[in-house]
Amino acid sequence: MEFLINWLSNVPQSAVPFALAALGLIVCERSGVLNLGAEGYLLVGANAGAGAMLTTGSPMFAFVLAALAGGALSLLFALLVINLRMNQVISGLTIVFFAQGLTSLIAARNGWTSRSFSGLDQLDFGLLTDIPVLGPILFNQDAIVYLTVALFAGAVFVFKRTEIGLQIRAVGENPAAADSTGVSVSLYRYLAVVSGAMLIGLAGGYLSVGVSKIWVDDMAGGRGWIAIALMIFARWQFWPALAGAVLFGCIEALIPRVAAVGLQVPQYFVLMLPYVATLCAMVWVSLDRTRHSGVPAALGEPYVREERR
Amino acid sequence: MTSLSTTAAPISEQASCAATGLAALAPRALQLTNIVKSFGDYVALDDVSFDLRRGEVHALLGENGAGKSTLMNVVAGLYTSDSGTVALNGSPVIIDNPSVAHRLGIGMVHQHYRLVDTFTALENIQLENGHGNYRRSMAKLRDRTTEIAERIGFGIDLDRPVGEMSISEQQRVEILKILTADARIIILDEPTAVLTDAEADRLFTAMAGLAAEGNSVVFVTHKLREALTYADRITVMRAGKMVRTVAPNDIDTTQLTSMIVGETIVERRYPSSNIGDPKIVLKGVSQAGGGDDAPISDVNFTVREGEIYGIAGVGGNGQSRLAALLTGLMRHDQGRILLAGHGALDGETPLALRELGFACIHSDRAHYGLANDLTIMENFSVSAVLAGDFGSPFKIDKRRMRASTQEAVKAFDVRGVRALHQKAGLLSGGNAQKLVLAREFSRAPSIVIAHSPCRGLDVRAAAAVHEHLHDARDRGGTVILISEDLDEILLMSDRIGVMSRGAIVAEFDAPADRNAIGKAMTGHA
Amino acid sequence: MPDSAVARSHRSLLSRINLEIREHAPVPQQVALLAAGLLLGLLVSALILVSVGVSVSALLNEFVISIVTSSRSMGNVLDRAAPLVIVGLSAAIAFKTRFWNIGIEGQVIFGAIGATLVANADIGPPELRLFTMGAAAMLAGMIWIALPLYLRLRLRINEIISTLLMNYIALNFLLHLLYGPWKDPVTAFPNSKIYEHVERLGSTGWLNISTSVAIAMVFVVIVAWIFAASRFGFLMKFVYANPAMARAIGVNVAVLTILAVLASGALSGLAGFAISAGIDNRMTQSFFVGYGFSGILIGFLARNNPIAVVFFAFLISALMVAGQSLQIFYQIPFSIVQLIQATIVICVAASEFLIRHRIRFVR
Amino acid sequence: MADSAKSFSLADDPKPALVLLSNKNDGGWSQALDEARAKVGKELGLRIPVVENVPENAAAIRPTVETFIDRGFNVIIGSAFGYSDTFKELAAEYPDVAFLNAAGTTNSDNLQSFYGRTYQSQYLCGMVAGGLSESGKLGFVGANPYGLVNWTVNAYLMGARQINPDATVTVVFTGAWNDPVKERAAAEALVEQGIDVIGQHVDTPTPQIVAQEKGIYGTGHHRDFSEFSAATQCSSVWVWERFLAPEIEEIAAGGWEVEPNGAFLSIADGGADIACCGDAVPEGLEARVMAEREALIDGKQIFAGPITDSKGTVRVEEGEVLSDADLWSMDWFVPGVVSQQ
Ligand SMILES: Nc1ncnc2c1ncn2[C@@H]1O[C@H](COP(=O)(O)OP(=O)(O)OP(=O)(O)O)[C@@H](O)[C@H]1O
Ligand SMILES: Nc1ncnc2c1ncn2[C@@H]1O[C@H](COP(=O)(O)OP(=O)(O)OP(=O)(O)O)[C@@H](O)[C@H]1O
Ligand SMILES: [Mg+2]
Ligand SMILES: [Mg+2]
Repeated sequence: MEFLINWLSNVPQSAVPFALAALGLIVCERSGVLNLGAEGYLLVGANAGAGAMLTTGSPMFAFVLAALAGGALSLLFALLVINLRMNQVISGLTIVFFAQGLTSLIAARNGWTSRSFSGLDQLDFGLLTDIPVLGPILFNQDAIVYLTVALFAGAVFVFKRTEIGLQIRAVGENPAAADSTGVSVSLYRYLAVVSGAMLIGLAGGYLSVGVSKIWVDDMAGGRGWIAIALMIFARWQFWPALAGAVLFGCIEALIPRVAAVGLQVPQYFVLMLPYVATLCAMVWVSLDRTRHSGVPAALGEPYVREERR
Repeated sequence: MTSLSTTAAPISEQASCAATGLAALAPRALQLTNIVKSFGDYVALDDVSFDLRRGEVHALLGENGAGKSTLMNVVAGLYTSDSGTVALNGSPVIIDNPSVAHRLGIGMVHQHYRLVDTFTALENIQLENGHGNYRRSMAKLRDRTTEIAERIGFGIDLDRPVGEMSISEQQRVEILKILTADARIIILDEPTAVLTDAEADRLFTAMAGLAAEGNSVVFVTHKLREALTYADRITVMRAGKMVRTVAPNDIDTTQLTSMIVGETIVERRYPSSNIGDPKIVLKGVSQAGGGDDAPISDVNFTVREGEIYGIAGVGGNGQSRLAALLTGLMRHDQGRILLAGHGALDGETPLALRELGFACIHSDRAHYGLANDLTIMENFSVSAVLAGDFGSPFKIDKRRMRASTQEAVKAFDVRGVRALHQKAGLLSGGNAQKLVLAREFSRAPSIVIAHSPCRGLDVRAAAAVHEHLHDARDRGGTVILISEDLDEILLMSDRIGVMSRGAIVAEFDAPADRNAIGKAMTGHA
Repeated sequence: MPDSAVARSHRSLLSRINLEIREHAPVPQQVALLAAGLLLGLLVSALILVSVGVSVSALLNEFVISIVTSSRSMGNVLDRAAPLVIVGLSAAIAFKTRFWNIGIEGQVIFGAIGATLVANADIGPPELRLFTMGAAAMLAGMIWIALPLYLRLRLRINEIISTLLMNYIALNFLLHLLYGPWKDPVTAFPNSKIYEHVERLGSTGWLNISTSVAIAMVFVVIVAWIFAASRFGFLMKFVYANPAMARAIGVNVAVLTILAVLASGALSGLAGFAISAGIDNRMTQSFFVGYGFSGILIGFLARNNPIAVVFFAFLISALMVAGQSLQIFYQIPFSIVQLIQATIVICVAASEFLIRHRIRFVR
Repeated sequence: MADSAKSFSLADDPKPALVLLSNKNDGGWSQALDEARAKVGKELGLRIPVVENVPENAAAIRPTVETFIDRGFNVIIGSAFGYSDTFKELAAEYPDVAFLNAAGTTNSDNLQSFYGRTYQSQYLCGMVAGGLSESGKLGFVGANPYGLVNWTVNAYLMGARQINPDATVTVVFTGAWNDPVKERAAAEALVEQGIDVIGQHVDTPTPQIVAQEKGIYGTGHHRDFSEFSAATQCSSVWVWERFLAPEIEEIAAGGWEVEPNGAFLSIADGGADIACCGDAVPEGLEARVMAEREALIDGKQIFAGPITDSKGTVRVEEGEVLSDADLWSMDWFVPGVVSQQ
C-alpha cells in the first residue's frame, strides 16, 4: 500500500512532460504538419528553463522562457516546412539535431551544465494533502501538474468549440477546402506549429525546472519520441493522450521503485521498458482495425494553392 | 472501319453572332477582360474575356485542358491572373484571395469537391461562414441552412460526416455552403460528371430557381445535352482561348462539337460481328469484407469472346468492388470466376492475371493508372519490364524501351509528349488515358476490364478510347465495360447487365431501351 | 453585394508574389543551385564559428589546409567516411521505398553485436573470419529492422517511431551485454574482448586507409547499379512514386519493400562491423554515436543517389575531423558539428526549394 | 600488460596536456581532473591545455592526441577507460611521449593507467552514513554495475557496519553516468523505501540535492558535493594532484618506471580521499572515521577474509586479501546490499 501510494503520487510528475509534449504535438499535427522535432523542443525548453533558473531563480520566468524558446525554434521549422516546403520528416529530424547542438553549445558557453538549482515546489493545499491515499496523489503536486490538466481542457475547448479550432482542423484535414473558404492555410499552420512547440517547450522546461532541477546535455532522453508515439496511440485525441501520458508516467515512476525494493530483474531490460511499452501500445492500437487511426488526412503534405495534384 | 469519323468542319460564323435572348440584355454581374494566366512556360489562359449576366444560367464548354477550371479559379480568387481585369456589377475589383471572392458574393463548387470528410455537413458549412461566437453562430447557421435547403429542395442530414455521404449529397453540401455564404454568383465546375440523369435534372431545376431570384450561375460541363437543355447562354473555350458565346437555340449538337474540338466527331453504335464462346463466367460471386464500396452478392454473368459486356448502374452499387475483383486487387469470398482455358480464378495476383491476358483500365487513373512523377517511358514500359521484356533482371535495355515507347506513343496518338522522359503527370487527362491504353494493349490482351474509362474526358478523347476498346473486341477479345454513363454503355455494349445493390439485376441485348435500363438501375424494373 | 470597402483596386503586397511549381529545372542550373546552397550553409556555419570566437584564418587552416595537406588528416577523413557512406546508402535504399529507416543507429549496434558474436566465439576458419563477421553483422542488422518492417507491412504501424524506439532498445541491450556476459574478461570493463588480428579490418597501402573504405566503395557501385540499371531498381521507382498503381499493375510491392528494407538493415549492420572491426577493434559503449542521424541526413542531401552519398559522407566526415581539431585548439564544443550539419541541411533544402519552384512577381 | 617495464626518459621539458571525456564543468569526474590540472600546473609552473568531450572512440581520440603531439606536447593525460586501446597504440607509435590514463586498463613502457582505491574513501563515507542513519537503511545510487562501482557499494556497507552492524544498503543503478532525471527518480524511490542517508557513484550531485529536499543526509562522490547540497556530510573525492604532480616530476627527471598493472592509488598515494565532515557529524564519529583513515594509510585491508557474498559463496578465504584483479572484476555483493543484480 505504502509502495502504491508512493508510486502513484510520483506519477503526475513523470507524466507531465509526456502529457504536455503530446498536447503540443497534437495541436501542431492537427493542422497537418508532421512534427518529429519534439525531442528538440523539449531540449530547448529544458535548456532555457535551466538557464533562467540559474540566472534569475524565478520558476515563473523559467517556464515562460521555456515556452518561448520552443516557439522560437519552431519558427525555423515552420519556415522550412510551410514556406520552403521541405520534407517534413527530414525537417523534424534536423530540428532535433539542431537543438542538440545548440543547447549544448549554449550550456557550455554559459557554464550551465550540471549546475543544480532549486526548482519548483509543491502547492500547499493544507488539509487536503493529509487525506489518506488521495491526498498525496492528488493534492501534493506542483502548479504545472494542475496547469497541464487545464491546458488539456483549454485545447479541447478550442478545438471542439471555437472557430479557430474548426479552421485548424480543416487545414489539417483538407487544406484545399480550407483555402477555398478563405482560411489562410499558412497562417493557421504557423499558429498551430508555434503554439504546439511552445507547449512542448513548456514540457521541456518542466523537465529541467520541475523534475531534474539541473541541466545536462541531451537530457530529454527520448521522451520526445515517446510523446509522438503517444499521440499516435491516442489517435490525435486530447483526453486519450493525457491518459496515455499517465500510463507512461506510471511506467517511468515504477522503474526506479522496482530497483529500490530490490526486485531481481535484469537492469537494462527494465530500462528498455518505456520503449518496449511504447511499441506494444502502438501494436495494441493498430490491432483494432475497425477504428480510424485518426491521423489528420493532410498530415505531412505541404500545401501550395496552384499546385496540381 | 471504326466507330469514329472525323471531318474538319468550319464553325458557322452566324451561330455565334446570334447569341441573343433575354439574358444577354440583363446587366452584367461579372465581366472578365483580357485575362492571361500561365503556369511556368505554359499559357493556360490566353487573353480570355467572358461575361455573365444577372439572372442567367451560363454553360462553359471546352476540351480537357481548355482552361475552363483555370478561368473559374481566377474568378474564385484561387489563381492569380498574370494580367487582365475583373469587374463586378460594373466596378473593377481585385480578387487575389478566396476570402475576397467570398466577401464579394462569389461561390464556387470545384471539380473535385473541397469538403472536409471528417466534418459534418454543418461544420463544413460553418467553415465557409464562420465569424464571431461559434456556438451561437452554429445554431443560427443551422436554421438558415435548413431554410435554404428546403427552399431549393435539397434534403440532407446536417449532422452526418460528409465522408459518409454519397457524391450527390456531398455536392448539395457544397452548394449549400456557398448559398449560405450569400453567393450571388454561383460557379459549378463539372457538377454532373458524377450524377445520374435524374439527379442532374434536379440540380438544374434548383439552379434555374436561383437564377430566377436574380443570381447568376455558371456551370462547366462536357455533356452537350445539358448545356443545350439548361443553359441560357453557352460559352466555348479551346486551348486557353475563348471561342465564342452562343444561345442554345441557335446551335445543334454537331455544331457545338465542332466548336469545341475544331472538328466533327460522330460516334456510332457498332455491334460485334463475330461473337464466340464464353470466355469468362461469374457464378454466385460475393464479396463483403473491407473496402469503402458497397458489398456485392451473388453476381452472375457470362461474357463471350468478341463481345463487349456493359455493366450499367448508379455509382456506388458495387461496381468498384466488382472491378477490384476482376483486376486482382481483391479476392472474392464466395462463388466462382471461371476463365475459359484456365479454370477457376482464385485470388490471382494482378501479375498472374496479366499473364493470363488481362488488361485493366481503372476508374481512378491518378491512383491506379499512372505514376505521375515518373516518365512517360517508364509508365509505358513497366508492364513489359515486369513480364521480363527489355533485357535481363540485371540490365534493362533502355534503348529498346525507348524505341517501343516511341512507337506506342505514335500508334495511340498520345499528344503533348515533348520528350519521352517528361513526367506522365504533365499529360492532359485524355492523353494520360491514351497512354494507359497504350500500355495495357501493348501485350495484345484477350480480356479487357475497363471501369469508367472516359470519366472526365472530352468528346475527342472519349472517342479515341472507345475506338481502342472496339479494336480489342474485334481482335476477338472479351471486354467488360463498367460505366455509370448510360450513353456510353448504350453506345458501346453488345450486351448490357444492370447492377443494383451489389447484384446484376437485369440483362439486355443491344440495342436496348434506355428507359428500361434506367428503370432497372433504380430498382423499379 | 460588393461594397467599395472590400472591392480594392490594388493587390496586397503578399499576393503579388506568386509561387509556382517548376516542372524541370535544367541540370546545370540544379547543380549550381545545390552548390550555392551548400556554400551558403558553410558560410553560415563559418559565421557561427566566428561568432563564438574562431578566427577566419584558423577556420581556413583547420577546414581546408590541414585536411588537404596532411595525409594523416586525409586518412582520418576517409576512415570516418567509410561507415558514413555505408549508413548513407542504407538510408537511401530504405527511403527509395518510402520506408523511413530512422533506426540506423540500432541496426549499427546490432551489426557490431553480430560481428562481435562471431569474433568472441571464433566461428568459422580464421581465413574467413572477417567475412563471417561481416555476414553476421548484415544478418543482425536485418534482424533488427525486421520487426518494424513486419509491423509496418502487417499492422501499418508508423516505422519512423518504431525504428526509433528500436534504437533505445538496442542501446540498452548493448549495455546489458557489455556490463554483463560480454564484458572484457581481462579488465572486467564494459567493452567487448579485443578482436584478434584476423578479426580486424586492416589497412591498405594507399594513404594507409582502412579496408572498410574499399568495402564501402564496392557497395556504392552495387547500389548505384541496382538503382540505375536493374529491373529491381526500375520497379522500385514505382513503389516509391505510386504504390497503389504499382500493385495494380502487378509489381509485388510487399516483396520489393521487404527486400529493400532488409538490404537497408543489412548495410547499417555492415557499418557497425566497419566501425568495430575497422576503427575500434572491439565493440565499445559508444561506437555508434552520431552515425544514425548523419546517415539519414546524408541520404537526404544526396537525394538517395549513391554517388552523391559518397560526396556528402566525405563532406560530413571532413566536418567531423575539422570539428575535432577546432574543439581542441579553440575550445569550441564538439556539438558545433551537429549545428553545422543541421545548418547545411537547411540551406541545401532552401536551394532545393528554388529548384522545384519559381517565384514570380505579378502586377 | 605485465611485461617488465623499462625506464623512460623525456627528451625535452615536460609539456603535459589533458584529454577529457566530458565537459570540464561536469561537476564530477572530469571536473575533478580539470581542477587537478590547474593545481598541478600551478605547482610545476606549467600551462597545461585541456580538451573536453572527447568520446571513447579511436576516431576521436587519435586525432586529438596526435594534434597535441604534433604541437610539441609530450605528456598526454587521458581520462577514460575507453581510451585504453588507442592510448596503447599511440604509446607504441610515439615511444618518446609519456601517456597517463585515468581509469585506463592498458600499460606499457611509456603508458601508465591510474585509478584510485575508491573503496577506501567510500568505506569511510559508509562509516559516516552508518553513524548518521537512524533507521540503519542506507541508499546508494550507482551508474552501471561493474567492478569499480560494485566495490564502492560493498565498501560503503562494510564501512557502515563498522558503526551499525545491522545497516543495509539498497542500491539502484541508473544505467548511465550522467542522467540527473533518472538519478532523481532513483533517489526519490530510495527515500520512499525509508532510507535516511544516501550515497552515490554517479556523476551529478542530484542524489545529494534530493537528500536536501527530503531532509535526509547524503555522501558524495568525485568531488566535495557539500558545495551543491547542505545534506552532504562527506564525499569520496579525487585528489589527482597528489599523484600527478610528483609523477610528472618523475617523468621529467628521467628514469620513470611504469607500474606494470597501472598505478592503483590508495589514500596514501593520493588517488581518492574523503572530504569530511559536515555539521551533522558528531565529533566522536568524525574521530572514528579519521582514525580508520589512518589505519587504512597504515595498511589496513578492507576486503580481508573471510568474506561471503549475499548468495553464500565464499569470496575471500580467512586470512587472505582480495587481489587487485578480483577487485576489478567484482560482480558480487556482500550480505546486506539490496540490489537488483
Ligand atoms: N495548377 C496548375 N499547375 C500547372 N498547370 C495547370 C494548373 N492548373 C491547370 N493547369 C494546366 O492548364 C490547362 C488548363 O487546365 P484546366 O484545369 O483549366 O482545364 P479544364 O478546361 O478545366 O479541363 P478539364 O475539362 O479536364 O477539367 C491544362 O493544360 C492544365 O494542365
Ligand atoms: N502544368 C503544365 N505545365 C506545362 N505543360 C503542361 C501542363 N499541363 C499540361 N501541359 C501540356 O499542355 C498541353 C495542353 O494540355 P491539354 O490538357 O490542353 O491537352 P489536350 O490534348 O488539349 O487535352 P486532351 O487530351 O484531354 O484532349 C499538353 O501538351 C500538356 O502536356
Ligand atoms: Mg476542369
Ligand atoms: Mg576471436
